[in-house]
Amino acid sequence: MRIPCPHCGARDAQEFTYLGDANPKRPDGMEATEAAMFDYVYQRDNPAGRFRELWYHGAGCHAWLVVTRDTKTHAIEAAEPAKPTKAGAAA
Amino acid sequence: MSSQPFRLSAGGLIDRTQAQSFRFDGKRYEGYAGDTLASALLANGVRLVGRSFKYHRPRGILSAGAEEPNALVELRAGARREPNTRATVAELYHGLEARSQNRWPSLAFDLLSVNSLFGAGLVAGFYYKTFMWPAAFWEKLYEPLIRRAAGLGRAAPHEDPDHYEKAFAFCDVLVIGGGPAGLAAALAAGRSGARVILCDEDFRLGGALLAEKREIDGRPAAEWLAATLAELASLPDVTIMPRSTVYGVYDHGIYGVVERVNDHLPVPPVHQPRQRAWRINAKRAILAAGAIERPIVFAGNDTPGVMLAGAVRAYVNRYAVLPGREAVVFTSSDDGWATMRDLAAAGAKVAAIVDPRVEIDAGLMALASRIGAQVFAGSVVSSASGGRALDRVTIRDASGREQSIACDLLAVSNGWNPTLHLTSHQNSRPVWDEAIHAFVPGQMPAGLSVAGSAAGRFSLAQALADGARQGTEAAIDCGFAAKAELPPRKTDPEGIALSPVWRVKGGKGKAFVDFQNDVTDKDVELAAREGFKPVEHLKRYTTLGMATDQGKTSNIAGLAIMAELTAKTIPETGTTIFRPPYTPVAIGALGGHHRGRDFRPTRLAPTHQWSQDQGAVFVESGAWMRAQYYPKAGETDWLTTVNREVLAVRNGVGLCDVSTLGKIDIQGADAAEILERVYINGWKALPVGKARYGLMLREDGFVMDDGTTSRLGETHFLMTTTTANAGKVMQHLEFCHQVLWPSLDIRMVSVSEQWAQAAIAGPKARAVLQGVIDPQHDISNEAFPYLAAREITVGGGIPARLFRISFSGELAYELAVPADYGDAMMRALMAAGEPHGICAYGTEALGVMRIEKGHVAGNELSGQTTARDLGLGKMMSSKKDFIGRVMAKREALVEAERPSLIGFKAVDPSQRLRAGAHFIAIGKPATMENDEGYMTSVAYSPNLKHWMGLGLLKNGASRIGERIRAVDPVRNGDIEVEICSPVFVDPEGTRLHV
Amino acid sequence: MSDAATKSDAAMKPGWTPRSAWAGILSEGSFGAKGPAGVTATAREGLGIASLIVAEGGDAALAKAMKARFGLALPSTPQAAISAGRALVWAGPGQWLFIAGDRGGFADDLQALSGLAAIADQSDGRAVLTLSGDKIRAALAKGCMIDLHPSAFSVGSSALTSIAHIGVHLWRAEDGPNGAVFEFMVARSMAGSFWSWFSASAAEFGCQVTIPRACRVGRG
Amino acid sequence: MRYSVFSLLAQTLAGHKGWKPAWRDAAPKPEYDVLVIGGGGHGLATAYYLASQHGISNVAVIEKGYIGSGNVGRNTTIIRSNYLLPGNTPFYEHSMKLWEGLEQDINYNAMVSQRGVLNLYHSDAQRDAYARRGNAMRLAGVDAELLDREQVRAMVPFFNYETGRFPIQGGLLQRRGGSVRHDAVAWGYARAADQRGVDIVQNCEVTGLSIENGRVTGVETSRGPIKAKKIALAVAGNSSRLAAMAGMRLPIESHVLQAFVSEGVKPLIDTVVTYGAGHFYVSQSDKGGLVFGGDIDGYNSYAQRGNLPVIEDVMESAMALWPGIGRLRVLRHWGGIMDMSMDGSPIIDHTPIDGLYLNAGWCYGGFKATPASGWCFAHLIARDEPHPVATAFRLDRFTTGRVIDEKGVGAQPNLH
Repeated sequence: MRIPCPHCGARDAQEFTYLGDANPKRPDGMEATEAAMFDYVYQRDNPAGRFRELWYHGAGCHAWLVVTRDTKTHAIEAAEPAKPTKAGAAA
Repeated sequence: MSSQPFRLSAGGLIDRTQAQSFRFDGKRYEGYAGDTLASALLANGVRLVGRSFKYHRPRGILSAGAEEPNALVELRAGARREPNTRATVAELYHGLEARSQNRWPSLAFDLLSVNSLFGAGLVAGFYYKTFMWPAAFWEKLYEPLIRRAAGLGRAAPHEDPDHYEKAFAFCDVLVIGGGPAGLAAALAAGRSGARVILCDEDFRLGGALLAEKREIDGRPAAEWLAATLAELASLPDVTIMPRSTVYGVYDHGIYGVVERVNDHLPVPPVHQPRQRAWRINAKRAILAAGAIERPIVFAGNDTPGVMLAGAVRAYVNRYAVLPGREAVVFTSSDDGWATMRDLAAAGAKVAAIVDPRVEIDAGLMALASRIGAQVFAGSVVSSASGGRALDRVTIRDASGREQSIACDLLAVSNGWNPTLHLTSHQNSRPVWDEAIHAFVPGQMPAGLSVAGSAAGRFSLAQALADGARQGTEAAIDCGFAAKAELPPRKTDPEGIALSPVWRVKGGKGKAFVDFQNDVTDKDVELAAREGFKPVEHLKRYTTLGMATDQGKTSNIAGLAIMAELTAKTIPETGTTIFRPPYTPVAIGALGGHHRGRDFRPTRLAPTHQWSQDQGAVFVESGAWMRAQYYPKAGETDWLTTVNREVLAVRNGVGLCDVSTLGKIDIQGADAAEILERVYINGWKALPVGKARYGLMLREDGFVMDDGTTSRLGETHFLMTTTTANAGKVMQHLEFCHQVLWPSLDIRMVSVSEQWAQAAIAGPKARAVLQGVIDPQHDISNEAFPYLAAREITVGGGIPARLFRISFSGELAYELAVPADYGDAMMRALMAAGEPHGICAYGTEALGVMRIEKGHVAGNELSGQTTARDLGLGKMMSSKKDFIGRVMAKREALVEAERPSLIGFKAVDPSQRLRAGAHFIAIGKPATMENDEGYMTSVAYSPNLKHWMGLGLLKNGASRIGERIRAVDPVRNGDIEVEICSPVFVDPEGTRLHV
Repeated sequence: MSDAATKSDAAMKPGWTPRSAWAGILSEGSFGAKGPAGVTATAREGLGIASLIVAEGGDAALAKAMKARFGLALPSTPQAAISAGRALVWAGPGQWLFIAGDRGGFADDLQALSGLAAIADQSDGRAVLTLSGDKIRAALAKGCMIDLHPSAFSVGSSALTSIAHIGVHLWRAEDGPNGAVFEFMVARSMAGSFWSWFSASAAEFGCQVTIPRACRVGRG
Repeated sequence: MRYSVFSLLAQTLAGHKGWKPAWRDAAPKPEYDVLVIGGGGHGLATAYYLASQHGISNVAVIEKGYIGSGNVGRNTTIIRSNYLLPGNTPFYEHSMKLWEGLEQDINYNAMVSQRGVLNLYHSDAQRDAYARRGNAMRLAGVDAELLDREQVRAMVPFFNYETGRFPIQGGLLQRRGGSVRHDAVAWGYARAADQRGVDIVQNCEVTGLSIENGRVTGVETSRGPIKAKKIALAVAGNSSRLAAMAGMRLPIESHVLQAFVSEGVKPLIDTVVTYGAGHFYVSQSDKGGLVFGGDIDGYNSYAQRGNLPVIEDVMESAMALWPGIGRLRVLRHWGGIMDMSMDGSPIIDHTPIDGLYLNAGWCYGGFKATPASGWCFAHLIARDEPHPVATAFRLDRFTTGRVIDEKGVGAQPNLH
């Protein structure tokens, strides 16, 4: 696979490390319940089709990316930085 | 020496000035440059080339290409032996050595051909129905017999002496196949300025044009070929790769290609690889791989001398070899008649042409008449016979009357299958095209299109037009302004009409569908009878199409017969999917450079040379090589050395490289905040200039890593990680920063490589260190107490970092200097320590001392332990959220029963402990139910003069003083141990603070 | 930055001889196929290297300072800005490597930038080679997953990638007498393994290795 | 017809005309006592044991394609019970015992071949971990031997012992481990179940689950609705998709695992070997092909195919371990879809929906587990309580923390 890194351009997937589903949001803070944390840590939709997932460009720019990919065809629709960059910040 | 009796006196694309002698089964022959092994064997009249897989039937040469199922040989000898090499694609070279395989004692007389006699019992799947009694006989008797009989060639007995490479390439347009369609495509795309790579598996470009006598624009096709190749060579961004097979299509335009760089030479030239495995990244690709001719299933169709009609033309026209002198042609298509023509032109006698069709084109009839071939229209060949060499065929007409004709060659044509294998590598099934009686590509992988015969457009004119059009389109897709190519060229007429016949029933003898796996039409019938009707069941039950050729010549007939048996059409019956690779690929090529010591990179500390100079024995520690211990002259075993090193540290001073620990520089306004969130303990109150031990969990509540982190400034920390987890922790921190909490101001970078770091440990450590650091720095206990961390200088101004931390439990420091000075630092410390008896120590001694102190390390940080398990539960802050906090509170993780860390010593101090032993109560049987935990780490303590261990034991902390058994059945160990404090030496920690 | 505190050569104690990342790995001369070298490799020793990381929105200020002090434009894409004696190479979003041809005055340079970025000296932690020659692209293709064709990787382009399981930071400098010139930077600990791969890959073309004497100076 | 050397001889004389279909190609009936979804090894074994052990034969196995089209026909055919944790070891050992008597039980030669499974170690820490595991096996009554380098060399002399990047120090051997002809397992169970009255329905895809008042009542299929008192999901690879039809989310991701076979060669290696310093395991089939594999590709996928990075990783490991196989050629590679669970261990449990049972999360362990999985799943379905050797495979273990994490890598499926 080639992953279109928004920073580096299209790169071989070999440069990346995979984490998984990008949708679950960590229940932060002291009030987080065990049930909510269980859901975050363990439960997955695991869809066959369009999927938002986290990849880490470890051998490249060290950015975490949210990649939208079809799990049946592997076709990639989009790849965006997980950390939003502020518009107009670049020199 | 043989005189090549079947070599034509003129013609062909061989170089008659370069004779090449070779050996087959020990006998010497001669061929020419430009031959394949198959063509050279045929030139010498060798037809029996191998024995089949199951019945050990004599087999010859069926094809002239990659689809060959029969003519498999062992090429080369010794460590370079290559089993199952297709003689039809093995390029001849001077000194080539080949042997037939799967026969004993010899090819002509193979004892296992008795299998043929028992053949009636050895039908598809017979083994599922027998060999079940008695049960123990399978491994001992039946299976070894089957295994010895099966298999084909013999693998090389030694390490492959050649080397391999991987390589990466990028292009706009990849053209797969260098026949007319592919060349036209490459030329069209290349002229537009696109970056083009053209791969062809053959050593000579031209594809079908090499095998055929064709004309383009009224001139011999060879002229067009030469002009096209010349123009392609002149285009700077066109790369031609002969001897290169595109074996697989992978996601997003990645194509796997194996280039046989030097397989045409006896031995690769020095510095050159045998083969190179390419990953080609192409924006667009055009498959122009041509087509593969189909045989017909009839009795004795595997007899040496029965060949594909197109292959016969290739041998005659390209190699100037006559595959037989008296030929019969059996064809269901007009195309087969061209073989009659070319054979006759080359001087062979064509005794008969047999065509199941009743209506034959008048022109073809006239041609046959001119040649003198007897035409059997509406007839079939019902059997071929001759055993080791064809001697006659039986022809049956529509009324069933049979007649026998002597011949030594039977050329068979049943139409062609597009070579569409690559199109199904992404699981797309080919679809049936009734007009051409063949499967054509189904849904295409993104970016791939198919041209010419591979798309089922079989004529030369179509191939040229298709290639030019698709080459143009592909270039346009890549953003090049390509002009439409010139209109297709005129070609001479050719016949492609076809009415295939899949099998001829009722002949005498076995009729083969899959030659290599010895699958007959009867096997297909049996599969149908037993319900293995879906094509995948047919394949798996009969092994049809599972041989090294992946059924290139056989699948279609198998399907057709199954369709007939189940009264379905071929498309209703379906087809299996071709898997990568298209043709088998050497494992060595795909491994490339990465074998032996180059399997994975080796990381060396900046102090490595110094350790080497000290005589260190090194040990693999993840990617690193670390000094394990430093033997001195006269020390005969490692334990003696390690004991000396430990005692030296505890009683004096020692020096150890710790450069391999991960070091992460963390800066930013929220630097302390991120530590709060990833470590279980608190960080905000840590003063500048101090270090603290930290423990981090995974989100599921189990321990991830530990280390010491120092505050270098208000917003500046230096985190250390274990050697093993440095990369993982960095990735985790980036995840926390970028994904979980992107608004935090944290700036992190690994500085692991920048710093060489040494531990100086022992009561005399300060004295030694004093001699190395610049004098203005006060490191007295008062000025630089335990856990102090400071930036200092050494060697007259070299920046350094000094930490008063200790893994050994002694007065100890870790000194870090820029890596260029790592070597100098070690030498300076050794020099300064010499008066104090300083001793270099390695990871073994380090391990002994950390066990003496009850510190956890890799064996305890197994990913299966919690902070509580390790006795570190109290570190967990209740005042803040941190990764793993919630899940660590789950009921099973806080049970009192959970095994927790504790110390052990043998009741009999002379006994040795073993890591991995399990704990069983004294008097109870050693069973899983009674398992109370296990020993994680052990070492011999030269201070205590006995072995000691750390382990995880149920209710461990509350059982000090009890005795228990440490059982170790895999090493026949079963000893009594006493449960004790995990801190064996200096439990009060007074040595740390001196 | 105190990390890169300097001291004059005169103050250095004898015996503190630096050992470069390539010591014991490279040896000067040629290897591989005979004849004119298709590939050249030149050790780059004694470089000053530091990673710079800006806070969110901090690139404008850093860009301004870089321009003013060094005449270097801060790249916001995978590019290397190169001037005489210095380079600024993109190293990820908001991150750069600042490189000086020698370490003289490097600490002052970093001092001038402090406050604008998180700075970490990496001078000793990287091993750098300058690679060139007619066949350099063919040699690099044996492991480099980046398209180095002139139309895809022009002068000033940079990339972070991995080669032979080793992390690599590379960029293309101005063309030299043998055509394209690539700078390759790897982690110091893996310099030996990188060289094992590169030397095997370059051997068929013949390779000339140069270790400039001028580079063999200590920190100063 | 009973299979034996005698029936084979008789049929040989009769030109093999008298063989009957191995199983009936059944059409679905309107209602069953138990409906097993998934005609793979586990589903077919479940149906067989429901009939043979529990007397429940009004059972159908429904399969969307042809039986055995999933992982039972796509794996590397290894069987072993060399597990570490008490939640796993007895279960896999139960499976091993069932393998040992399988062929006589189902009258089908699946070529169960106990040629040994050897896991290599390359460091002291790895040796300690294998000692821990081997001892756990021995305590559970499983055979295990810890070998040193010379003992390993005597078994497989042609590996690279000393001069590799990670020299071989020794290995953990389970002699009773080995390999089985994978397709035959599906066919043998299908035939045996069929003979006990189970309907095997192919080309029947489930499109929906009917749930009324918290109880499952039947399924919608491409061949019409089928009612059932109990429904058992045995669709590893696609468990999440089927569970979603019941409104459930699972602690599972679907990943692709590739497998490889080389061209056939004369006998080379007589045991199953797992490299300890890379991702590679290898054995040789009776046909002569080396069957081997490595790590999963690592990303969620329902496409039964993989990509080059893992392929090359496997070949690098192969060459590092066994430098003599360089000139052997890979003949075919393919992919299967694994249910990768969050702790690397399977699930055999009821679901919160009455009458709906789940058999899932097999990671790479599914093939070797086939007999015990069927046995224990049948037990659960028939008696509504877990079988004693499968009590740990509960869905609630993730909430309680009783995870069964053999590798110690936590809730990250692609690392298991």
